[in-house]
Amino acid sequence: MTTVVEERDRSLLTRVQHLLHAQATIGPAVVLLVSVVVFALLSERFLTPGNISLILQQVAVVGTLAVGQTIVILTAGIDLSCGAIMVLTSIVMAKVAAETGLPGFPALLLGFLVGTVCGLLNGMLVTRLKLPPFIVTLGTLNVFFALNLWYSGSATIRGTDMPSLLLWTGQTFTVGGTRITYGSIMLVVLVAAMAFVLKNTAWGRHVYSTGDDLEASRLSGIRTARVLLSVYATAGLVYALAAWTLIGRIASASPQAGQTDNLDSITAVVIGGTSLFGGRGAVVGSLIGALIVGVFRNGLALAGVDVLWQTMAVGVLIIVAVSLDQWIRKVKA
Amino acid sequence: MTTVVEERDRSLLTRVQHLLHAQATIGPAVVLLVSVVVFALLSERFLTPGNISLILQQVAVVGTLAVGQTIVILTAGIDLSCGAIMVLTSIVMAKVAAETGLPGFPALLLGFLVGTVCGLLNGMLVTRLKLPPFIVTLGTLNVFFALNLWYSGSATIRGTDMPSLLLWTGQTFTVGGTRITYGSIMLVVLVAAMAFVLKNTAWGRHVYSTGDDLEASRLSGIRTARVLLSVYATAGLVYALAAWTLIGRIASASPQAGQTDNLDSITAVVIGGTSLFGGRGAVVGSLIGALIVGVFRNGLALAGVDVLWQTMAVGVLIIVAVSLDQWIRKVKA
Amino acid sequence: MTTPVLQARGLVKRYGKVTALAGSDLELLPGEILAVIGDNGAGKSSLIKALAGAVVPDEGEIFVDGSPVSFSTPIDARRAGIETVHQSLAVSPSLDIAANLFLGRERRRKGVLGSVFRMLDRQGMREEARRQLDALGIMTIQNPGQAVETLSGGQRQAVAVARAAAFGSRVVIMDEPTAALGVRESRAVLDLILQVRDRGLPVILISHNMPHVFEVADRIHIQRLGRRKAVVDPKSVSMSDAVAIMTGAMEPPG
Amino acid sequence: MTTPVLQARGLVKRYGKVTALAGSDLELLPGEILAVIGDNGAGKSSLIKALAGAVVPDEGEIFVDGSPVSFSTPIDARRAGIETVHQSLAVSPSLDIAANLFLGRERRRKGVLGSVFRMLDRQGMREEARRQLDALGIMTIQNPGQAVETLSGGQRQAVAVARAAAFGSRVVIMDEPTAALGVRESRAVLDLILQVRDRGLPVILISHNMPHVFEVADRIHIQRLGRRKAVVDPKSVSMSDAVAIMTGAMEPPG
Amino acid sequence: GNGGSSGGGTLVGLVTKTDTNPFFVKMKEGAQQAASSAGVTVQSFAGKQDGDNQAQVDAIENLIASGAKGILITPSDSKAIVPSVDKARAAGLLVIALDTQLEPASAADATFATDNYKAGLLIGQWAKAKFAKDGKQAKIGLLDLNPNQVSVDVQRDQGFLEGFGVDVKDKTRIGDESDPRIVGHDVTNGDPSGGRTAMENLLQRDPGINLVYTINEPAAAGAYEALKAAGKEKDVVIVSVDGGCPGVENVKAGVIGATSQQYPLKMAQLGVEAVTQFAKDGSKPKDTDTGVTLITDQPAEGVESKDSAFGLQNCWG
Ligand SMILES: Nc1ncnc2c1ncn2[C@@H]1O[C@H](COP(=O)(O)OP(=O)(O)OP(=O)(O)O)[C@@H](O)[C@H]1O
Ligand SMILES: Nc1ncnc2c1ncn2[C@@H]1O[C@H](COP(=O)(O)OP(=O)(O)OP(=O)(O)O)[C@@H](O)[C@H]1O
Ligand SMILES: [Mg+2]
Ligand SMILES: [Mg+2]
Repeated sequence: MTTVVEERDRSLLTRVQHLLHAQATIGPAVVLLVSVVVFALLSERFLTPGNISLILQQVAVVGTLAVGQTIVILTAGIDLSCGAIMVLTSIVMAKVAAETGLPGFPALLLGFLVGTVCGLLNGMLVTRLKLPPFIVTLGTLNVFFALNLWYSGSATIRGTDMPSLLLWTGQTFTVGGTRITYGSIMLVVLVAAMAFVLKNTAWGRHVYSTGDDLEASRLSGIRTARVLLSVYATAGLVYALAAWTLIGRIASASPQAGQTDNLDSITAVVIGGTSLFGGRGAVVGSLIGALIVGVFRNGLALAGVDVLWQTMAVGVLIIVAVSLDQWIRKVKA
Repeated sequence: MTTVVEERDRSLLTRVQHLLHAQATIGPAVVLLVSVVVFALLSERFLTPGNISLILQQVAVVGTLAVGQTIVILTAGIDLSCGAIMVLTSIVMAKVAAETGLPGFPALLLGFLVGTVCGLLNGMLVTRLKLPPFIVTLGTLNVFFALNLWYSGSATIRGTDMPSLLLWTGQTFTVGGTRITYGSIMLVVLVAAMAFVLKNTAWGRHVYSTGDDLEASRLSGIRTARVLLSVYATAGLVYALAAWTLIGRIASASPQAGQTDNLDSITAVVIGGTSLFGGRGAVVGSLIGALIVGVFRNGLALAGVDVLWQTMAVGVLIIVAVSLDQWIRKVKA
Repeated sequence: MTTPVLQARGLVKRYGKVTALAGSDLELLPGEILAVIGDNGAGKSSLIKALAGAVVPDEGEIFVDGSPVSFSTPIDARRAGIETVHQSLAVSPSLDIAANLFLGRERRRKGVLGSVFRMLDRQGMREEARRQLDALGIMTIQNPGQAVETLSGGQRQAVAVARAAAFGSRVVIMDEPTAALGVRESRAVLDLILQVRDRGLPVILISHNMPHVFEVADRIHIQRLGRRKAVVDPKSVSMSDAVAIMTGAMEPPG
Repeated sequence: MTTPVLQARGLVKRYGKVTALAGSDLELLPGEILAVIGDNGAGKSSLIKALAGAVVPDEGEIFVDGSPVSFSTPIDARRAGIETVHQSLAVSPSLDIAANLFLGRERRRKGVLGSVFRMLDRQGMREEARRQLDALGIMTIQNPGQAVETLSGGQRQAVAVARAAAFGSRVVIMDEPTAALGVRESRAVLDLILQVRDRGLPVILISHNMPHVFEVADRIHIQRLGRRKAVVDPKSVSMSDAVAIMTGAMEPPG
Repeated sequence: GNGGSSGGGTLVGLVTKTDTNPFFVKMKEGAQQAASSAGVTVQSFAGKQDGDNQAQVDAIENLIASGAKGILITPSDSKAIVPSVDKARAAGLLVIALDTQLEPASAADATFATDNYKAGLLIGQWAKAKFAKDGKQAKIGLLDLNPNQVSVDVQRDQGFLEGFGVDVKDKTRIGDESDPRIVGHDVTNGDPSGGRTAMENLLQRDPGINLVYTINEPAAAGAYEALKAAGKEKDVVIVSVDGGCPGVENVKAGVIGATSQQYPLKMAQLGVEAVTQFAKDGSKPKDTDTGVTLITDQPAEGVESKDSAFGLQNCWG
């Protein structure tokens, strides 16, 4: 008798598995949903519009970094230098504007340029020297961080010394009584745009294909080196956007920021279901991944859980979320 | 005329390349040699027996971690949790001994057990859940770190409260006027033993073969899951040895230690010429890699270079050393 | 004499100490099927990789319709109308069949969606893929939107072959297209090769399968130790003689 | 009736929605060469993977010399004396030839070096490898200490075949051993198969090459849609009939 | 899993730089003790490492969302945190800076802190007097925190040099001095292992070092091990800042010559009490200097100090 019941259970489970498999980002989405429900039950403060907006603000920086990190990981790369690029960029934007009185728009553009150039440097090292991205970015992480400390003189630049455009991402507008920052909106728009590009343009296909099988892509007539270069450069540009969000969020530019953001952004990407082996994944998943971590940290905090156990919970979360995703993917179409 | 000269130059370079290729660890060894020569020219204090012994002491902890990291990377894995395992282990050894008066030897054994169990947990997650090692250890890194803070209560345990055996690795003996710590000797012995095992036992071959091609190894009749488990467990044990060395070095057990040691040990391994893709490399290279970083930090410090630029130098070093190694390997046998 | 569509002269390619090509020549005449045979390691794949722009030879020249060209990437060769099915297939497993067929030459939508937003014409490409697969009549893939990784080895091979046949405008090169295929699938590929030739496109076919080679080839190029050892006519040379030349057991006639 | 050396009954293997084996049987008689033919995706590799312990079938039974066995890992099958050359080769590129031959059954040195220090007998294994390669006479590998990654595809194939031939004590299974090989190399492998059979070991050979199959096989197992469709005698059935049965164009006789 | 002692409805947030440094861990304990006697709840947050400003920003926001009445914070980046503090105050929370001032200090409702500059100054003055008495020429090695020049690091370092009578030039920068008595700077990450390596390297640069400033006592303990290994522990004076129990033990044992003791428990207690009071009647506290005491068993003329017995009674963990 038991076997029969087990059999039926298994087939139900299998059916759920199949259902979830149909849509790639549904695994992370389920995890997000479940955690939201659980935390809403634990604390009545959790599911208020204000708190939701807060979580969006809190994940804005890591979420933006995760967008850049996602396209790098899609090409079977990894970017340990993303946090360092972001901080360097934020310092350059803010310091140049504060010291030379450069207006906001050119300062922003300068920052975008710096981010892109840093990314391009990573890309050049990956494509020209043919080094594994892990090693390249482990190296440039140190280089960019040192440049940041050197250029900033380790001094924080205050928001009050900057043109207001640099702080725009931290400004809020009110929707139905809830304040939302432009930085959060920028993240959502960025994710949508990147998802569109990845899905609907030739470049997007080439990114997936390059990550899937580099040599096959090259033989198929894709300029893989150019694709990789453009991916790292775009990622650098996205990190510069993250820098802008960061400045808005803390209303200043701090050379101390972002030191753990590389692992945090990778965490968001892998929880979001993108494969570290390249070629499989989606940028929407990474946003969801960042939200999951944000929901956990915020929800545990509201529930009064000590930060120690929050750390542990994030560790367990990574393993559980990725295992679940793996399990869902195991079904062949 | 110029072409002829260029031709000859190139063939000379090619011949050097071939020569270097003959022995795998010779690439890192050349980098080490060159940096030693350069720093010896920069400062006459550099090449004294005392300073050399010092560098050995300074790299003892990271070098020991790198031994464990090497075998993990040889199986195409990576271990981000090594530093966390080491610190947790050191705290357990020291705190149990200090609080319960457990003698040194059982305390040490307990530490070895804790390290091994942590490694085994990583191995189980990698083999049972079939998750990428990067993700597993990113998760357990947080878990072990939280356990460390919880168990230690973030309090440092002083060496004077510990049995002397735990501090033995920091003791010195004198050879020809130069003091050498037992910790340094332990590292050298450990590297020699691990090199022997990897080269001369069936287990060693299976480690390489598993990292080279997991499925092929399985089909060839290797119990790959068991090999992976044993590798992670052994790595955990090696991290416990690193914990012992750490306690000896700082004459205390500090829950703050080791937070950057995961990337530092990976740096040593990759500079030492082991491939992140698994199956290729040697533990001797990792020791040399750790020494290269140690020589750089020490040499730059002696030359009075600011820490900022030391950071940058290490970044550049990673890229240069690995490129050089790659270039040497390009020659087919 | 007719100008060869594709010609190689004195190609040399070294990998470290290994010399894969030691001054190899090749001539492909208009409208013919040229088979290339040779032992393992004779340099067949290296030769066609050079012709396909996948590797840059260390020495030697390549001519298309009599004019010298130099291919530094596969794209250059493709632009010259040369399509290749590589021994290692070169398909992208996670992409679907239509995406693979159009990989590197995606079509964009009409209007601003295409020109400004650079949107792909997915629907159009799927339909075109469907048409191509049907026209080639080699198999029954139900859905061009299926990911290549869900296909069997034989079906993947068919996708790669279909791509080359569909887009080749001057030459189609196939490196052991039937090696992993079953009897029926091999048959289909051979028919496809004949069909391509009948459309007027010359084909270079590398194969170890002598019956196949002797069935379809107009001329047989025998590669040995990185060089062209001989070119023989399958109608005047026996299979065993060709093999003997290939293995060095016999000197080529003339 | 003689007891089959190796027998499978009703093997079923599903991958998600795909059913690779739908109740397949197989019988291998002592001292015979049994060829297995079938379309791409007919389940040939899945069948022999089950026999080799590489996959665990969802249903069905396997018998060795008439007694039921259950293989959960390749090691179990190996212990039962079944050696397999897989389609994907299963060699470790960075290890040398001798190491690959002895992979998973390394020999240790004599004395304390072996028992306590667990040292490998490298020299002994190299010599033995040399002897095996020579005895099989399939090729001229100069140095068993050479890394497999430096070998050509044909040479790698030879290493895999040599390993199975050298260590198989009850059954040798080969999944498309000649697919990537040149004419001469294929010949050598076929000779090797005959030689193994002559030593009294039965062989299962999977191949798409009908001339090869008809040349060496004692019986031909025809696999179709995950099932054994028929077993035919190559001396009484023509090649084209076998192919017709394989593709479903004809019903098997009897 | 409640991070604080259970209590009444009043929630007090404590945001520290890290939760590994014993200094902050003790602060947390102090806050929780005070909370249980005052009948309020404390919830604590920390950054992942020194300088982790974002985690502190998140923490402040989460506390606002949790309905906390007040926040006690040791800022990781005393400038960059100010806008978030403004937000909290605008939401009606009382914000008290603990241990480290905000920049500007007026950004917080109050600051309960030790003057880190003074802490440095005291050990500098003590060292100066000691060297004058012994008639020795000082050769100074400085073991700082990290390359980032965070404010505590700068204040302690520059305070020490000022106290010792060195021209520090720019008071906000470590390492721009040109005094020949200074052998060099190196960084320790504030842990023993970094302290040891840094000390070793400085000793290699000049084995004649006889005065070592350390950013905190764990670094000092590491530095001592390096000196001991070089056989120089008797000839070198180590000074430090913190006043933790292991550090004061080290003063007693002669490992550390003098340390400036600070009082994290007191800061936290006062902070929790102030927020409790604020929650009751809305009264805001004033800035409080929780004091710094020079602990040494070798008192020097003209520099006020207490002995290690006093230090042990007042040490924090
Ligand atoms: N990328 C490479 N690196 C090093 N050696 C190579 C490379 N590609 C080919 N070779 C070597 O060049 C020689 C010729 O190889 P090639 O692949 O052209 O032979 P082939 O005739 O196609 O053989 P097969 O019939 O096995 O496909 C071989 O010895 C091979 O090992
Ligand atoms: N690991 C796997 N995961 C999913 N499907 C698989 C797997 N292995 C085999 N299959 C599927 O099972 C079916 C039978 O495959 P199998 O490899 O046994 O065929 P085959 O007869 O060996 O074909 P070929 O002649 O092409 O080697 C195919 O449809 C194949 O796609
Ligand atoms: Mg080839
Ligand atoms: Mg097969």
